[in-house]
Amino acid sequence: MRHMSVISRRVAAAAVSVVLVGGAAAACGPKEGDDAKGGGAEGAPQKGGTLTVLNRAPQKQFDPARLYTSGGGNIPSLVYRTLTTRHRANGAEGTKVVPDLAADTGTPSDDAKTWTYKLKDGLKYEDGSPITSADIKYGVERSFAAELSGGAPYLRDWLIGGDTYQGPYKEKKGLDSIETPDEKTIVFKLKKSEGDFPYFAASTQFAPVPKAKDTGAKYAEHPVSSGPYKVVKNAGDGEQMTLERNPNWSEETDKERHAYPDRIEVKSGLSSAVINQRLSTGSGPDAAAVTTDTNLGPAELAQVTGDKNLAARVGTGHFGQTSYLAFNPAVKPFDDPKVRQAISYAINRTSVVNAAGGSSLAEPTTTFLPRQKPLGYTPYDHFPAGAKGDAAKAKELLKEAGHENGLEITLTHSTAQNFETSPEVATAVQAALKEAGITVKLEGLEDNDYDEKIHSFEKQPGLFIAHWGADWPSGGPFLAPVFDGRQIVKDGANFNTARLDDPKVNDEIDAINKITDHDAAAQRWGALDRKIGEQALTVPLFNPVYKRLFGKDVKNVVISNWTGVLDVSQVAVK
Amino acid sequence: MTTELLTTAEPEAGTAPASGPPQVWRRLRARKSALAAAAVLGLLVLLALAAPLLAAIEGQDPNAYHDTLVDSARGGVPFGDFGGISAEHWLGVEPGTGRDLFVRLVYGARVSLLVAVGATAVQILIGVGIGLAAALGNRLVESLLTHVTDVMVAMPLLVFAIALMAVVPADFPRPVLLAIAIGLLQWGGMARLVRAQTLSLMKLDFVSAARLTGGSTRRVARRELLPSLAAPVITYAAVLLPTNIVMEASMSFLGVGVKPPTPSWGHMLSTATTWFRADPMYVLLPALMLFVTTLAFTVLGDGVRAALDPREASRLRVGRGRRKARTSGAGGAA
Amino acid sequence: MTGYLLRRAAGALAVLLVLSVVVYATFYIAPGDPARLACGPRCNPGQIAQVRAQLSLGDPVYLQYWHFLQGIVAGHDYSTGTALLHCDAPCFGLSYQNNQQVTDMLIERLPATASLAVGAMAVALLLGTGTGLLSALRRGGITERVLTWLTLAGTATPVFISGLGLLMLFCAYLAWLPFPTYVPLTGDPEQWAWNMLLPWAALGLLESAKYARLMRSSMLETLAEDHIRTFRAYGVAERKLVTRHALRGAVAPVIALSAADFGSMFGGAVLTEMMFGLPGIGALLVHATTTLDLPVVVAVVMVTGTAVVIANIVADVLYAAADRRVALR
Amino acid sequence: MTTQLTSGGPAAGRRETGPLVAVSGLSVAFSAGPGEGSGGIVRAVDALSFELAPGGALGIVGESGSGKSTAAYALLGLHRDTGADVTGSVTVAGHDVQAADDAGLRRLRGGVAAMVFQDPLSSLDPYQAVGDQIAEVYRVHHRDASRREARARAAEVLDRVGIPDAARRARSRPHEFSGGMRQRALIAMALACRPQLLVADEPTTALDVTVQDQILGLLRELRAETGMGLILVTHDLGVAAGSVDDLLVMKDGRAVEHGPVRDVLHAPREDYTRDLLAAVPRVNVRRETRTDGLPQAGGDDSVLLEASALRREFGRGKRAVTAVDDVSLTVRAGETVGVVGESGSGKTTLGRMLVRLLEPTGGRLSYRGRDIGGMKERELRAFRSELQMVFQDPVSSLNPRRSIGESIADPLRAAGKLDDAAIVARVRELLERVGLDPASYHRYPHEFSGGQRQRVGIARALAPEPKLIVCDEPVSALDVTTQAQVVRLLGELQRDLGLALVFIAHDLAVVRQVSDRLVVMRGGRIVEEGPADTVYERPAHAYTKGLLAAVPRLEAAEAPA
Repeated sequence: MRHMSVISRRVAAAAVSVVLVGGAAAACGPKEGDDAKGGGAEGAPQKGGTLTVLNRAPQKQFDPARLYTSGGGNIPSLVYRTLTTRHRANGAEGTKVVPDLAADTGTPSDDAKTWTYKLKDGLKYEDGSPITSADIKYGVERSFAAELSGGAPYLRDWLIGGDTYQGPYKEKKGLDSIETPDEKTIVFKLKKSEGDFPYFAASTQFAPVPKAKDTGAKYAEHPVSSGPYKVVKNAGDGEQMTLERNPNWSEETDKERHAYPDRIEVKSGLSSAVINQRLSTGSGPDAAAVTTDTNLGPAELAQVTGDKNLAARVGTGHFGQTSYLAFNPAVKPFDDPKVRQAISYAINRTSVVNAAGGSSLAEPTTTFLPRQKPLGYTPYDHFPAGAKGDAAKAKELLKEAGHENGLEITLTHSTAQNFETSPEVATAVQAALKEAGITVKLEGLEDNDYDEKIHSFEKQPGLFIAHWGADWPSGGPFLAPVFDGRQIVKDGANFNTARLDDPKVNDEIDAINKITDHDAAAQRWGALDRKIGEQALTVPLFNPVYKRLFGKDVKNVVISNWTGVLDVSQVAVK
Repeated sequence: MTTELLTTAEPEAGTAPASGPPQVWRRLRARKSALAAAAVLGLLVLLALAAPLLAAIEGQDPNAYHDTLVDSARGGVPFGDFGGISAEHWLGVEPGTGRDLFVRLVYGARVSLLVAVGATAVQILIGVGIGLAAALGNRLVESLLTHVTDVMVAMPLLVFAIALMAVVPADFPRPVLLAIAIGLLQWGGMARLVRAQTLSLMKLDFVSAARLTGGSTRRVARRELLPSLAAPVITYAAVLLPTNIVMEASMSFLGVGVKPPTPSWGHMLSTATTWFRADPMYVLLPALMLFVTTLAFTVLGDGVRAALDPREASRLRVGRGRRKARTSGAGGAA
Repeated sequence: MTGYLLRRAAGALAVLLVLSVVVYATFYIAPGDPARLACGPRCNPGQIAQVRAQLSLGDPVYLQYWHFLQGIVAGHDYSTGTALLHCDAPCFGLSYQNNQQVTDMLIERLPATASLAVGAMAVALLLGTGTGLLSALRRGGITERVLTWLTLAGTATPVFISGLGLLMLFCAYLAWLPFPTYVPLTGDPEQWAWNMLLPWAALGLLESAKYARLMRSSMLETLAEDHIRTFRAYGVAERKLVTRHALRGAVAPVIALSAADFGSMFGGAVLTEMMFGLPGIGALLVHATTTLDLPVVVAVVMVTGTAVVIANIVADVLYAAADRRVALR
Repeated sequence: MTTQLTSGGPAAGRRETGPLVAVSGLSVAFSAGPGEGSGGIVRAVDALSFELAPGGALGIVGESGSGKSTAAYALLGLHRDTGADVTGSVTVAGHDVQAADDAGLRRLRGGVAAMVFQDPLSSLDPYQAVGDQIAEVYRVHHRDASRREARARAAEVLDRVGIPDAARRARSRPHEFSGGMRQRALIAMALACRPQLLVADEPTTALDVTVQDQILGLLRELRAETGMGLILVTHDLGVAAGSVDDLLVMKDGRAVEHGPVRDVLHAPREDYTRDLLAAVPRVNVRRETRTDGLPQAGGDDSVLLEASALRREFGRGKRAVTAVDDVSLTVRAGETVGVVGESGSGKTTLGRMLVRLLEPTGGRLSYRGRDIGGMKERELRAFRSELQMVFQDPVSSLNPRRSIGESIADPLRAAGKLDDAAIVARVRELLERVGLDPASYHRYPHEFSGGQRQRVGIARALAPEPKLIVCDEPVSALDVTTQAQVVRLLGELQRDLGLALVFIAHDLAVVRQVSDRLVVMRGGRIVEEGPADTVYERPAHAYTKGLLAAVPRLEAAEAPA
């Protein structure tokens, strides 16, 4: 049912846009051993040929400042190199951050409040001119301009002076908290400790932009490439893009990208049914085609699993994302923890998963953090509902809460036919709660309306379906915006929908942010998640599984748990 | 003038053929195909009305999930042959959710028929009103209304529908809203037809005679024009009805259709598209219902038109063609 | 004639003006904040305010509308950050989403929509008139029945079903046709036609039944006319009666209706464009509507409106030409 | 009853060769449409037999529904494939029409026997040049003829039928021709393949009397010149009288009487024929003198309606057409003003202006002293009931979807003075008054004959108790016998109710029967005006003289050409 994605999938929360815009995502298997494996046609990958990318959503934004990506995106990452980047490897290995333009992933100092990077030698743009640290600073600065909005909020939140800076067009002198002592060195000064800075430095905002070539809002038409490909055509509002080899890119300075094909054709604006049909038929150029934004739908999956040849051409990926029921305790009866717990017990995750496409496309979860070690996944099930929900326990709790005669509540959802929050999921919840004597009235809102309401402090409904995804494979960006009491926004988009403002939680978040050892931090995030889970502020429902079909000539399929999808920089067609 | 005219006028247009010569009814009855079509439509309406009863007989709830009936690992495709047909589920179950298809189909008939008939009624109401007003009014009124028609035709349905859904309170029944939205935008053809027909009717003497009675224009329109407009309007409505059902489906597909879990054929179709191969029953059932309904409306529309127009019977007969009663003067004199 | 056309053109302008007002009004009724959508998913209030100011969304609505009109008549200057960008008249402004000139976007996308509309109308007319002709003459037998059922089924099937069905049949199984990719007519006419074949068929089928029915009644009407009897009485063969004498009169109202329909097809083929991935203005409208990209929505509606109005004028002229006798009587 | 007679033209005399047309025992039956009736069979022609010698001319006359046209169509086998059941035998120039195959029939049509139809405008293809249409027919029968030859033949026959500048006019389309020229063109088409028989179905019915005279003259000429046979189907005895040798009178599908024109007209053997002849209005017979004391020259106070310098234009700018120009007319209470003129004379437009169905674009129109010419519709309502109209077409003047009772009741309901029961009673009274069964209140127009429908129309006009009724060609669509009855009814009503009538007609004879005063119109203007008998007997204007001279007379048969 995902064909309507064009209108339905939208920037409901960070993660969706990640999928949409960058085609990138992070992932992590349920168990470390269960990771996605590389695949594709036989034989060693070779250079040459044309790769076709068939996508639904056009690459509407291509300016590095405007892209909201996780780890630099998929197609953007072919053109923009960043300070760091994600490791292009299968499974959990692919959740590691590695140096890209920089020689290392950054040197922290001052309690991880200052991050210093040294650039590699011999870095060049597509026109042969050298890449300097000033260009990276300029690239970061221009993302503050109103004309080029769209990126992740962390630059504004973290950099000293970031919250008031208006970009280089209005404030020519630049941002003082970014220093470039020489052409190879760049230093970022942050307001507070951020151990995750290297992960964030993989975003396209950290791609170099030569000031002389900056055309502002028009830059996306002819961006200056630092990566293995350059843009030769960007037409139809990002629907048709043609990328060709950038002769000035040197493999020596770039250990991550392979860039096997000579040419990459991106064709978007297709419906998902057509994309999957074309990939499975694989006639003509479609034999060497992949998609970066389209899953196999349930119907297609049912068909593919019965066909050995096709089944071999399916890549499985995991991305750190959770769909959940969100409570707003400011609205009765959700102020009563017993009611929230009752609903947690009553939920039938089997029907919810079936409504989301079945067990091959969604995995039921009881934790808010997705099932990925790097994010800090720590199993817990505070309100065991089993596979089918525990209606008896739920009724009991309701009785205790004074609702022995049943309860009538409203569940708000988007009418968009998207995977995460679709009406089908809502009706599955409705059907399950009915068993527990809870009458659910569905309030389906047009997607813009839904989006605005659930993120508005004033209008936020009492119970709604939401989802949250990882901006990078770490617990920080997953938990902090949703549960940090200082991130409650009363006059803008509020993501702390449970309005949790617990000093202990806030302090723990600050403490973990100081840790620069990722594994150590992950453990603490997991423990925090478990702790918050006791309050039943959300009912985690499921994590997505990506099933991606690729053309029969496609080789060297690499799917990392960072993005969950085939990495175009690794794919070969010869 | 239109609103008042419409509210009072519409029932007459609808009942006109029935109150007309009994020959109309007799001619209609003599057309087996029309009768069959009427029977099919009657059956559909009956199914829709009796949906709760039928659900009770089958023992299924339209919104109950059946997790055990679908293969979760294979995208939720129903277990068993032909989409999981069984004694409990006469037409199988919906993939993914396992909801009973038979019950959803009969409940869906309610929404689809309501939307189609409602939208067509709105189209007739507005189309006849605007068409009549454009034909009867002066140049200014005519050009104004023609332009209004153009504006409405050019207004994109999606934009309009989204705006309308947002403005109208959420409690407002969605099928009614859909009918209004479709009806409000797609009446251009009807208005054109009515205007053209009215202009040619106005040339007929019985309209002049009616004017001489001293009655108001409104009265003339109601008593003389509307009954005569019934035939073309009914014929055109028969074309509009199935189009409106398809329109409902398209709006569901675009995410502005009925609200879940309410079933409608259009919504079922819009979610069924990809199941062509994995579960053909799921696509075929609503598609078949849609086709049968379209066919029935078309055949019935043809029948009614033929019955209202006695010329149809003698159409191709030489020498009995349209004999104009112009100056066939009995001018002989001895 | 000239006077008539001038009068209609003036009326058309009025229609477009009203249409744009309606769209502006609808837009401000609809939920959602375009500045928030243009800014991005995690913008803070300050940023949204900046974007709102940059897009002039803070201005009173009437002022925004006035600037829109100014842009169409006289062009407009926009800041891209580094420089001022002049957008020549008729300027529909810049897309909120990515600052592209809306006029350019339209020009880029019109050919696909026009190709679809023209071809689909041709299919609908051929199929419709053919079917109607056969059923009027009652000569059809098998062919006529098959065609009648086909057109009816076409009308009863939403394009997202028939389109996918056609794709699966002709592109996947039989592999007779490529999966449609839009190739500009100017680039490679042959490829253009091959690629457009299925979209034409899907949309044409949807519309054909209407013409079949109109053609049938129109043909019956014409065949009952006196001049047909004249030629029959002079030994002209039946086939010739139809082709030489009845067809022209019978087809006239069908053509006139098709002209009027053509206009709405121009803006109304959203689903077909989406199904076949055609880069047309219908698909653009859907994107723009959901992202509250007002300048794009208004521009698309203006183009659609123009097409509808022009088509209606053409229809009226055709009708007058066809009905010459009536006017004279 | 069957008649077995061989008619031969006196000029041609008997010939050894067989008859040109031999019809024996011809029956044509139509099955009525589904649900039309239980039996569903209509016998349009019933056991008809007649013969026509080569070069002879036979007139088939009868009222509408007598089967005369159906019989004529059978001569060309035009009922084939229409679902009609044709029995009996039809032989034309030795060809058995019933037995012929499709190709044979096509050769016969146009080649051996050609047909001329009633309405010349609709009988020609509106989209093709007249010459091309004739050429096409020619090439159907002369397959080896080139396009050029066919065109030349078309020009030749067009020239023969009197189309000036034929070669050039052949390229014109039908609507660029006048009515008479179109009928000439149709005759030219018939001549194109030199047929032995010409079947003319009401060839002059749609034409003005002067044009009719010319066309009949042309037919006579052509017969004499080519020696072809003629079957003239007409309802108009006067038309037949001067053009044929023999007459066949039909009624209800059967032949009533058959014989030489003179015998049939002057010594009819059958009652029906006698009635028919009696009903024909005569232009040279004075109106029966009125028995009531009509205000022969009433004072000015009796003036009901006064039009002065009335003018009406249609269209705007360059395309404007003046239909009525500078017409002044006075109608006094209780008198009948006849208005005659040919088509396009503006008489109908004038009539509609008098009752204010049309608004005059110039001049003054006053009713009982009040200027109603420029009155708005709303003010006009007060006067509507006093000015009524009876329309020409009994089919279109009654709403087919409403019962006649309701149609008549309409003005009463609109007035809103009477309650429902009173209205029904009044309608029944009116129905009785115009000679209809009061019980037919709930019946629908299609259940009535043309004459009965016209009575309904009159009842409707009478309902609001008007002072003046404009009758626009009230009897021109009716058969002669019915015509006479309706005219008589109007006369009675006028006498009894003291109505003023404006009687508009193209038929001079009918107008004479009813009028006190006569107005002759031409081109939107009045050319002559005066007491009826004066105008008829001593016409002053040349146009009136021509008009009167062109009226076909039954007496013509007494002096055959």
